[in-house]
Amino acid sequence: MSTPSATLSQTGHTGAPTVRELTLAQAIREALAEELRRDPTVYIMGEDVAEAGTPFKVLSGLVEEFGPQRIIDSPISEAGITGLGVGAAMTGMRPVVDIMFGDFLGLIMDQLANQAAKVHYMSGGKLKVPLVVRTTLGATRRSAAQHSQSLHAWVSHIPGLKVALPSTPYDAKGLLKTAIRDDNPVVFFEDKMMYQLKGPVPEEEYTIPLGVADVKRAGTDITIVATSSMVQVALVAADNLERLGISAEVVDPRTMFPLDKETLIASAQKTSRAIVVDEGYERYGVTAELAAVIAEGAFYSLDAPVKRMGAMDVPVPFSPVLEDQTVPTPATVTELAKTLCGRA
Amino acid sequence: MSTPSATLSQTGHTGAPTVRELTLAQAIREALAEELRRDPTVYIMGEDVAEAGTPFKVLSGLVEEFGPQRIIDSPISEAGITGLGVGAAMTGMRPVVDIMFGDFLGLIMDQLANQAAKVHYMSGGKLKVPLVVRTTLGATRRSAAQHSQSLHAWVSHIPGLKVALPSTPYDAKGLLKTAIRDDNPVVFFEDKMMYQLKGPVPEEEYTIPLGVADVKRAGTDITIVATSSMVQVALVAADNLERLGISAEVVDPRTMFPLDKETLIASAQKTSRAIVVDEGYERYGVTAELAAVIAEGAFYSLDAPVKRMGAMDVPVPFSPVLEDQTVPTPATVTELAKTLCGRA
Amino acid sequence: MTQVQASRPTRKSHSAPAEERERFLSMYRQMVRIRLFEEQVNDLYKTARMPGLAHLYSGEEAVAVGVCATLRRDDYITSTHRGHGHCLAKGASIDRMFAELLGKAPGYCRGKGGSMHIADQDTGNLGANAIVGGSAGIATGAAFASKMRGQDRVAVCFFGDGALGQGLLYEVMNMASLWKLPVIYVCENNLYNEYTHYTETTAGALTERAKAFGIHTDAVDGQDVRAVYAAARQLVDRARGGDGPAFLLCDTYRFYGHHVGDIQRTYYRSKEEEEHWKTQRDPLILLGQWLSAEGIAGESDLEHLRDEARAEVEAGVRFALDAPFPELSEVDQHVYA
Amino acid sequence: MTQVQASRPTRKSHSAPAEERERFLSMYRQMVRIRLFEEQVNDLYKTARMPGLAHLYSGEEAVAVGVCATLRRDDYITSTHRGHGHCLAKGASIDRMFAELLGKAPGYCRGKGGSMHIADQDTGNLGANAIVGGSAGIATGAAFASKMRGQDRVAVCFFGDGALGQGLLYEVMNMASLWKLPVIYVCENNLYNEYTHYTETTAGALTERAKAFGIHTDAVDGQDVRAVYAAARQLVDRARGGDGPAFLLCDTYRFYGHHVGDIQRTYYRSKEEEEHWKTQRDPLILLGQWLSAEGIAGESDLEHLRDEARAEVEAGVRFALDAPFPELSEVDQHVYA
Ligand SMILES: Cc1ncc(C[n+]2csc(CCOP(=O)(O)OP(=O)(O)O)c2C)c(N)n1
Ligand SMILES: Cc1ncc(C[n+]2csc(CCOP(=O)(O)OP(=O)(O)O)c2C)c(N)n1
Ligand SMILES: [Mg+2]
Ligand SMILES: [Mg+2]
Repeated sequence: MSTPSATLSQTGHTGAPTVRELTLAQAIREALAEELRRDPTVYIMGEDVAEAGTPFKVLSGLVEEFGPQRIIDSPISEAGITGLGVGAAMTGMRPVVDIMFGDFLGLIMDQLANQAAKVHYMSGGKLKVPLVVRTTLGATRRSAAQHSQSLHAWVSHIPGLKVALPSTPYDAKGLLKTAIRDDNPVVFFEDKMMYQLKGPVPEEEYTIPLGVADVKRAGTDITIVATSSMVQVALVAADNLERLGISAEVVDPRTMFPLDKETLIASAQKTSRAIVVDEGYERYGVTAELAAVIAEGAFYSLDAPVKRMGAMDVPVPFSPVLEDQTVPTPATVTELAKTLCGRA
Repeated sequence: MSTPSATLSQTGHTGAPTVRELTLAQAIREALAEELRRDPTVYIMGEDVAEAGTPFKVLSGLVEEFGPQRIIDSPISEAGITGLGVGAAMTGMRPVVDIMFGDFLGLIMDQLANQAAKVHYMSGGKLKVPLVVRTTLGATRRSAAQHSQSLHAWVSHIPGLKVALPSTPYDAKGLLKTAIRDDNPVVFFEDKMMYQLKGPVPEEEYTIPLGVADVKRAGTDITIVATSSMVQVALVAADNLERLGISAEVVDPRTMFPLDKETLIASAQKTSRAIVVDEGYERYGVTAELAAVIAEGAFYSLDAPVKRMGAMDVPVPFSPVLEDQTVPTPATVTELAKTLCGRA
Repeated sequence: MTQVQASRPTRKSHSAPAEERERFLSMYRQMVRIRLFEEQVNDLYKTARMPGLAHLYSGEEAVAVGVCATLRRDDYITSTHRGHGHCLAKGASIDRMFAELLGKAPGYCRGKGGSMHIADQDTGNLGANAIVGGSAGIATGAAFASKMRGQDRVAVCFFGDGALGQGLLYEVMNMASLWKLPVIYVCENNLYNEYTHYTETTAGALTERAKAFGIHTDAVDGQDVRAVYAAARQLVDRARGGDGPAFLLCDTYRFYGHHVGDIQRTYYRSKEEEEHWKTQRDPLILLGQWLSAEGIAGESDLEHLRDEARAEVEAGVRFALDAPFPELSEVDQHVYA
Repeated sequence: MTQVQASRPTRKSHSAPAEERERFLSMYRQMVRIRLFEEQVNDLYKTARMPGLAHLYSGEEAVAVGVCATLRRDDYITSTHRGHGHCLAKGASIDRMFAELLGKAPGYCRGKGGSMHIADQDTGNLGANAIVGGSAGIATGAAFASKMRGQDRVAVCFFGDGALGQGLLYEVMNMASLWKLPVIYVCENNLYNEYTHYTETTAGALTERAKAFGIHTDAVDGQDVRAVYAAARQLVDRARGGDGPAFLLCDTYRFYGHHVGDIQRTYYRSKEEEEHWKTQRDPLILLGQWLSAEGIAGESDLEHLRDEARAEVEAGVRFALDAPFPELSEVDQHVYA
């Protein structure tokens, strides 16, 4: 895995970095704390973000350092706080709006897609909206149909928005810092099942540019493009495949937009086979875009059709025996890869 | 074009049908009037739907026949009227909710995706939501960024919803009647630039099943899959191509879900080349799904990559010189088809 | 036990003593069933026998029970993430509720809904909703359908103080008022939006939010089931008679955390506050005291009712624990009707 | 000309006569500029020289002008689909506005926004919005930013009676009240939501919608620019001084159709009603009468102002008609900053 050193060098840092193990939640909190310290125009608004530190405790401790003027508990008004964020961003602030569950995007799509995304363009470039909306995705938490969705396809569709889906603590921190400094609205998706996932994060400051895919594991026989939590699933599948003598390359686009098409296509051209894995509903989801991009770009190199694995096209069921069937797993990804490599 | 006779026979009708020329607006009005007459649980609610008959005058005359109890002017509360529609549908009605511009979907996505789409599943099949949401799509009306979008990708993504995009008066009438009788929530998109488009519509009653694609024009060299208004664009492009000796098959899926994958794939297998044309934003839009489905299903028959043409990935600009560049046209579709056939 | 502290005087319901006797005994029974059901849910959670979380209604029983006692079986309710009380009060059975909470096949939703989405068409429960305020449209739409079809069914929309933050509520209250729809908006003010006190999130006086739309409003002590019943009776009768919507504010309190996992609560509410509500404002204790004082039921009668409920809960949870999970193949059934 | 009919008494502004003189003359000038601009827009539409449609503000000028006269250049406004009046009143220039309406390169938004999205950062106009009620969040957010940064800028959110149907408005009014934000919600009640009378869509009394959140409210005759100015002056001063948000209801009327193409209007409003407002309630006539009566300006002074405005409009439209369209390559510029 090339992650830490490769991207650290992008911020011009040299010398051996001090690397700790942090959870994804800690990495996000650190990114927020650093940006809050660095830039007085950054603030956080959301439901139960202050003393409670969100239901996932991701923000614990921030209100103690930055005070209730900058870590702001709001009413349960998702559209309203997003709207306030847009207006504040247009007038000099860098708001970070906390939308507790990605399922609630349905409440803010007008403010995101018709307002935040379009202000810069509609004003002929005069106004800008440096807004970050942090939200969650991911199923298997036994939270049923309205608290388990991965709706990043909706926002990825909209010109004017950028969309990030980190898969490791390292990426989460670096991408979030960049998102906050970006002059455009960025929707940042965190997998709620990954908050406790640990990974190396350097002490030294770094950022990760939006739009640069990361090859999480190099391989030669098949490319597995995976997003967010599915990267971890793909890495386990790649281990399984290795034992079977199949060398899988795992590519993480890290941002849905900007999308690093080149890296995706180049990997598929190299391996001649590709699977795309994502936790959003499969139909009309991001696997469609990623598969279409690869199928077109690597057309003359592909030995097999590009295969997609999204979440099953059903509302997420509560019952564990049902829910567990709806998302890709190391086993199902391994199986599909084997079939695609003619080894099933 | 096989449309009228082929689908008429689906309702078991025999003998020569009486066919008139109706505009798309008239066909829709007729569908609504017939269903309002047939079933007392059908009603229409929306902004300025009664005396005004909507800004597009699509509903003119309905309130005169059915009265203000069934053709109901509402406050400007898109989320609210959709919510009322969901509740009324759950308790025995068949509401048709009018959302004036498709751009306003952002206001109702929670009610559509978290409520309407999920009630049947979450209740273990006990409750159902026979709701139709009629709305519009389509640019080039000089209406700028918030009144010109084609956001059908959002709803097509959500399990539990069905999505129809008629491209002719005939299809509009037949699909809308089916949608109203369907026991599931259906989002029905009308291209506002097509309301005056004329086409044959039989006097006799007919319906068109959801999920059956229609080959609008048969051809052998290249498949053009097109939706809604883009079907007309594709048909003109096919005429152009014919003059160049290229025989294009134009396939209209008619519904995004259920999606008639078989017909799309079969056509691409036959012609070995495919283009997908749609008026939604290209990235993460429906062209991605359609292209991915074809690229996978027809993989071993394709001589060239599947190409996509959606709307340009920009907020729709007001200035005509800019706006006209953002949507596929007969000229750009023709050009792309020529290139794909090695004739550019 | 100390004297009943009624914060607002109870309205007299003018019903015959025998009828009233039976009514309030039956409400006691319902409240006890909810209380014991919830304690069992908490236990299932703590012993890791329940998937996911649940939001307990303990402490708020008088609201659901007082309101639902005024409803017919074919009247509608919509409910919230904190929905067990509403569901039971409207007539659901304990065993199938437990089954749903455990994701089992005989659950009300075949295990697909779980705690946050329990719905029971047969008793008029259109479903719990995990989107705060999300069912305001559904309840209003059910009332709209009732009126349009010339039925006299009433719809009750239960929601918390937090739902006052959701714009949808105002959109539909406006239409309910315009069209005189038979819907009652029941706001359960338990003082908290999750972990934030409602006064930090809610400007102005709560009932004004409905009055602004010309909606008839009332406010009651939500711990006094007789007060809730009397107020709801009036509003439901009004609505059924064609006089339009109403808004009922009920002051109440949840005895447990926001959900079963919310154990450390002192950073947002004090132990003293909790103690006060549990010892002085428990709706079961308050009704029990009244029943005794009026000579309707003595402590042993109440104990008997509690025993019955305990047995029902025990049988119910056993039924649910023993019940099968749904077939794996059910996962993609019921996506479409 | 008939006597001024002030439906509500004008508040005295207690300013020095000379200052007051100049103030109201300048308001007359602004109102005339808007009126003539709009007439020209209608003409551009009728002669098919303008792409798309436009929603004319004629008849409502006193609201934008009276309110904006109380604002500093660095105060913010947000505007609506009917936004030309707000934009001009806040200080935009006529020529660049015409250019925008024609989709030309020197337009305020380089032709990308058009009539419904005019924004001018330099004069604090955060943009017209084609989503009814869609800018309520933006205005409130601008006020939030002003307060957070310790500035004393005020934000004004203009919207129509129809926007009272949008839930977002209630969500943000709640926050504005909670946090005492310097935002003024100006409701332009021109009686119609498009083609539907507001009484058919709006339950209860309009100002109650804001009072419910503890927001200070006021209501004025929106045809009387002096009344609007006086009321707005007070609310803006309050907000700037830290006393929080306010809601100002202005009764007004649009002289033209909902948009330039709305010619057949008798099915939703009578010719008599239109006549009444045009002859008896024209804000220009009303202010003109007052200026004459007070001896501030005679008919010939006013005619002079009108001539100046006419010349400005003529020059502006000529500028815009002659201006180039944006380069084709601009189509994908400004998607991202
Ligand atoms: C739209 C929405 N926003 C946020 C949440 C997360 N959430 C679940 S319950 C809750 C608090 C609800 O408070 P209240 O309405 O007072 O109900 P209570 O839990 O007190 O019964 C929140 C914020 C949600 N489920 N839906
Ligand atoms: C959310 C939304 N719904 C519907 C429309 C269509 N529409 C445009 S203007 C209008 C009427 C607005 O009425 P009002 O707010 O009173 O403003 P007015 O036009 O009277 O100035 C409607 C329904 C819209 N633009 N946005
Ligand atoms: Mg609460
Ligand atoms: Mg109006």
